[in-house]
Amino acid sequence: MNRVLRAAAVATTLLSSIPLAASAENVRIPVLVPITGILALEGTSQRNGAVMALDEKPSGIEAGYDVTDTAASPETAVNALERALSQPNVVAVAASIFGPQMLAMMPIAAERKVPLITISGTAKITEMGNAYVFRFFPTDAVVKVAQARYVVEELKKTRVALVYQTTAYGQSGQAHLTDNFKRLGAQIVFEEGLAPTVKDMAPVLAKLKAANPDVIVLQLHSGPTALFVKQAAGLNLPIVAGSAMHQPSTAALLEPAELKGVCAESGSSPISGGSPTMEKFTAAYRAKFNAEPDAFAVAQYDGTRMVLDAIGKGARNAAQVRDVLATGSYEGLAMTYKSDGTGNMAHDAVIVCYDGSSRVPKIVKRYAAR
Amino acid sequence: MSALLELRGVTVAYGGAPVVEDASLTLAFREVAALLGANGAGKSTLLKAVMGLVPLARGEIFLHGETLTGVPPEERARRGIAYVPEGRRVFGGMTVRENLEVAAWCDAASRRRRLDEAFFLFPQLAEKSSARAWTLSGGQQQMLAIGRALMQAPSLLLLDEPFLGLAPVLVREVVNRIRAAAVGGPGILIAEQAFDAVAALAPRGYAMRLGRVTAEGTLSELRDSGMLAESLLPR
Amino acid sequence: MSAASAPPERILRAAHAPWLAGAALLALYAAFMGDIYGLRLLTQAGIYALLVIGYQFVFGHAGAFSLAQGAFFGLGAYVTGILGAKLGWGFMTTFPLSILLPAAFALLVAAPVLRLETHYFALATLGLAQVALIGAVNWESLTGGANGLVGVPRVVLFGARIAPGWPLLLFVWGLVALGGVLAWRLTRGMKGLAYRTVRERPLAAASVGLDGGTLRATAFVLSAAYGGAAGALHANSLGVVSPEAFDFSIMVACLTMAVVGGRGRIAGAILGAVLLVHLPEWLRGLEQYYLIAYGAALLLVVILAPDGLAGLVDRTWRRARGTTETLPFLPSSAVVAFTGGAALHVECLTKSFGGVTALDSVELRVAPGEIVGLIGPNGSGKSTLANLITGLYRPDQGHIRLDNAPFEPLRPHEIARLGVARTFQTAELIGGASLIDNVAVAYAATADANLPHARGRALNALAQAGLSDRAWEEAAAQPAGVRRLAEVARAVARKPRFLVLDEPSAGLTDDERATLARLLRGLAAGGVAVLVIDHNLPFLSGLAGRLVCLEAGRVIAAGTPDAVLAHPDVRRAYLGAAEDTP
Amino acid sequence: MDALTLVQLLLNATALGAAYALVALGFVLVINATGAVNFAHGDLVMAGGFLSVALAGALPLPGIVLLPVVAALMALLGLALSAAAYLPLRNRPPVSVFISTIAVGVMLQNGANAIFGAAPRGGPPLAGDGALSLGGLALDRQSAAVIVAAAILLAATHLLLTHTQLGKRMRATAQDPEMACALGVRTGRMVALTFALAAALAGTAGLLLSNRYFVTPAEGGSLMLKAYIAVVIGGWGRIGGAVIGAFLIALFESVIAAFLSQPVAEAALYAVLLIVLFVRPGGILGEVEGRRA
Repeated sequence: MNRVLRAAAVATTLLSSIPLAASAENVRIPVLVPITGILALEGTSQRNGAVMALDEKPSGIEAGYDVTDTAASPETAVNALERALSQPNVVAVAASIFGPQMLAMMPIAAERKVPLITISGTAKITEMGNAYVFRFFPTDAVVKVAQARYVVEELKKTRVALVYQTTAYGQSGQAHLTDNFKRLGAQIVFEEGLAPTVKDMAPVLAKLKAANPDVIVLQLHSGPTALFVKQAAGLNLPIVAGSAMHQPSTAALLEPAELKGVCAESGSSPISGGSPTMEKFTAAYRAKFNAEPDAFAVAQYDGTRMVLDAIGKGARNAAQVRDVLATGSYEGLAMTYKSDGTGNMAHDAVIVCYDGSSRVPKIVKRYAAR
Repeated sequence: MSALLELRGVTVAYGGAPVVEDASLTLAFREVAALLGANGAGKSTLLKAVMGLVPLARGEIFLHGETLTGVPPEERARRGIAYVPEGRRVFGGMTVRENLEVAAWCDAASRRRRLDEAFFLFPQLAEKSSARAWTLSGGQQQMLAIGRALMQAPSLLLLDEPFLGLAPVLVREVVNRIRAAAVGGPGILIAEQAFDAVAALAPRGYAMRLGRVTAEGTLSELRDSGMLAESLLPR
Repeated sequence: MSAASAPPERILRAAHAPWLAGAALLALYAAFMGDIYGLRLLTQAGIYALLVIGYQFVFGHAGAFSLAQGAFFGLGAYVTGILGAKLGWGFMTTFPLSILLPAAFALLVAAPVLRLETHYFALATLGLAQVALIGAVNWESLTGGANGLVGVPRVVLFGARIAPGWPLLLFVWGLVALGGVLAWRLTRGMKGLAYRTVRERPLAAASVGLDGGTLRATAFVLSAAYGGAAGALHANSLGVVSPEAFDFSIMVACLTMAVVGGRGRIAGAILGAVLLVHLPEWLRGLEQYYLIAYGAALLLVVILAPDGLAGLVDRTWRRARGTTETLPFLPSSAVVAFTGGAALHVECLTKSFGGVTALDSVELRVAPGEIVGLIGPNGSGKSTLANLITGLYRPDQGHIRLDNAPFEPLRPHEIARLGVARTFQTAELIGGASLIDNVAVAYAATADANLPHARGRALNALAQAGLSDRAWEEAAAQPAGVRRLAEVARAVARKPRFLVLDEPSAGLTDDERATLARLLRGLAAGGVAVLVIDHNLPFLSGLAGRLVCLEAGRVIAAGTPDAVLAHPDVRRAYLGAAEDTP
Repeated sequence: MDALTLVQLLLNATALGAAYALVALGFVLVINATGAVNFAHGDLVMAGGFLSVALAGALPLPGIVLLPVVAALMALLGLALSAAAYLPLRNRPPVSVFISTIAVGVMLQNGANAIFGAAPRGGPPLAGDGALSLGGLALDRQSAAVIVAAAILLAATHLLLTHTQLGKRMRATAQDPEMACALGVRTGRMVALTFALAAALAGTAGLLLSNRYFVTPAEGGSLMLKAYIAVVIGGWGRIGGAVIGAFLIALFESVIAAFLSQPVAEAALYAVLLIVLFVRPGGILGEVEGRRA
């Protein structure tokens, strides 16, 4: 029996590892992102960013792709990855923003030697020694430093109330924020995790107020961030939120006046403009998707562009693409991307703030990882 | 005199076995007739068949000379058949008043009038008009079931063992008042297993045994013929 | 034996042909069409099949609408995840523990949860599942929180790594086969019949001595064990554990697979799992619309396949073959012989319902070998007495005992085990089962319960009731009289020491009534004490040595049939006073 | 915590509870009429929310004007739901309807996701924005409007069910369909109307929730769960009980959560639920008695 098993395993391995010579014309870059379920909002931005890059065919390279929903569970993501990898000539995969899905997909990517291009913020994914994961959005270890430093160094606040989501995004951010505030000498006077289904923020606001903080730091998803900002208006405390607040769809839920004094960390803020290329991207994105781009879309766009750029420069298979990603650098819309050796490509974070007159935030501070 | 209700060769079967077999009977306008027989003789099934709650295997039922074949129960109710089932089956979660009102198919004014009549007939129900039906005693529930049927202003009233939980005297009085109060009041078919309960109010009746109608006649004829005794008691 | 014809193996083969063909098809698909992705999906389907096979115990067999199966899955996954990823324990240790811990948890909560009915049970199990989910998300130090745990070891058996792809597929499906066979052994034949009776006719189950509570608890614990195994494999195959393993969507998927595949069927569990894992994957091409199509497909399947896909396959197969099933061979067995009975004593029995006294200080004694008839108008308390004797109601006052064994602390199935058998006012038969199986369940509570053997004995009981010709026919299709006699046969088959029959003659033809009388006289001759409640006075007076007449919960007359029927109170109760006639 | 804050929290709980009560009411009406759980009920609330968003986008009218339109359109959806997922299965065990409504829920959720996208959306305010100040209490107008609107709808539903012939016939059908039929009630129609009413209530709840709490395609499941819990706490099949259960859930979310942490408050709700079930297996109020099985 054992021999049969082993024979079968050998046969399978042989079948799957027949080297397929790829030409630039028939490479594939599948897009595996959550477009339904709890992370559908972020996942849709991710898809749009990747699709935009792939459709633009920079330097005439046509990369085949299809979009597969990874929904909300690691299992579905693994299925999607196996399905994508069953096609020939996959040189890279645009992979989910959802941390647990990444963690489940990574061993397979490593085994099949295909790089994953992601924007998941979960710090852990680049801490596991996996050489096939490349993250084009600043990790929590970067953006949470920026968020904490902005609070302490720019706003000069030291009594922090921290409200986070009891999700992968929220808990990962909470861990880094706690460390950073401690390092910066600020005190977390109030802390609470909220399920993403919470509707009424009044109870947490009541407790928060009683702790007498001088700043509120959020690590919530889009809808809850808007809910919180709306209901916290009466407290007159500055709010420095997580990246969800920079998303135009979050700001759309609030009146400009309600946004006054609210800041957020992010990798970039495409709708804030700043450079002609970014403005061109934003216009093209609006035209193509009838939606406002956010930093997730930009980051996935940049990451996908870097892969296409590598192919344009002669990379012909997954291994070559991986090598370029691991060693090269790329001038993207948001920043210059270069691996730190663990797959983190993005090292800059921005803080954006709303001035109360519009839903378009201004970039008030840039932080580069030291 | 043309009949109010006529059953011709009615057969009802559950899972292949006939429960009522080849039953025929007629009921004239405003007539009160008894359907006598022991438990399990098929009386309840026969009444359900008239109401349309069980399908006929064979035979035909006519109301006012018109066939009821293919007419669903709700339509039969609207054509004037009212049914007081065994076990009363009042709507327990609804009040007494609501139980009564739900059965009235008429404008609001007539509904109020019929409600007054029902409360006049059953003063106990008037006292408890806002109580949930399940809180009533068995006898009161029986009154409610009868009152509910009367709210339909039926031309044919089917009563299945109405004496359970009610003193026979009270039922007799109720039936007599139903007949006296309503001009052009309903014909009534009463299924019963105790002879004396119906003896005073149904001049005529049918005896049923093992699913068949075995005898027909005035109640004294039925009793004297021995057919009834066979249905209910030995020797 | 007359009904005997084909040997059982042939029937087995014929009925299972489509399933063997299906399994072969699946294997062929895996062998020739399956790339790594295909193998992965089939592996996943296997894991869900294991989950659903387990769910069939509690949902299909015990008939309890549990919403905790997803939680057992999650529990299994987290046991493997925590022990494997945090402590580095291997599969050989974590797998058994992942089965044991959910099972132990199920055992712990079984007692309070299982006494709840239908939706309350469903919500209680759902509540437990939700608490588990909240725990998995928020107990970060143990569970890794919403990010979960990474680095769950792969399956390693005796030092050999079971790699994803073919090896894992074969391993998982090997476990499915093992789990399927075990489930089949635990629910086939007599045990399946026992579950079916508990599920569909709980009163009848208790009356033949089946302990529904214990059966349900066993099913619940078994479900948990299978759920834990599936969860463990899920964790091992993914390498990560996250709170999604506890998500309600797993429970919904499991339930859907069970219903779409076929409730209570092992083949259904496998079919449902394979279909529902693959269906969304087949529809992937529709991008964001694929789940809409999935919902529509699911709706169609539910509407078009009332008994699930397994039922559909069976029906189609049967129609294609154009024949009804051949009757199985039955070993012959001795005629049911009675070896004596016991005396029933009812003393000062009183029972009221919400202020209405149903029974008032009733005294009754039935001696071994005696047939006592209990008569009285409707509502006089006859059935209440039967229900008190068999433990369905608790008396307010008074005592019941069989010889010297008191009934008071006993539950219905325990009273039945003392040697009390009964029939019900409306026959409590499983409509969809054959008469012979309805009778065979009489032996379900005996230690050496075995269906072929029990059927052989059941056939004898049916023969005594004159029903051997109809033994294999469906109970629901029988006339009322046949159903009643079949129920009497079931009671008789139990070789009771005391038998109570509630209106056994209603709906019987004259011939059937004669058969019934002969049967009961035979029992009495064998020493059984018999109490017959009936409305048919000629029948009863010919049968019973003594009559007891109840009216409004009180004994108004007792003695020989002649004396009782001539008693003025009895005549008044039935015919009314003569002077009342017009 | 000072008294003023507590009153404020109770006020919030009332607004949230009022909306949940509408959700639970529709849920229990269908349970009574069919004996089956409508698993898509939460998704109907979500659909009502998105419908409000869409209508408000097309017609710049206040929510109070859109509310009857949403209710009417949702009633049509309810009729469609009963035709697709209930009527073909009405002679099957209730679990079949459970599954068929799961299927419909999946379609609704992903339909909304495909049409409106995954972003949370804010529905129209009922009547203007801003806050009313009552002696230090900030009662925003939206909350006040939600409470008033929900109270009117609850009262209207109550009146419909208790003071109109139609409502009485719907209740009679729910309690004993065969007997109702024998009294002349067209029971099939009553069941379809019950689905319509339930969907209309769900839709209006969706509108009421969508402004203050936004609406997302994936939120149906958690709303269904709340309705389910409310109905079990209140006693299976009890309309008043479901409303009380809904307010109890809101109390946990809006008040108890201010004393415990939010996850602990959520777990406490389930703990209370389990305790209620173990102590009183028939719900807080017990089941409707006198109902025939």
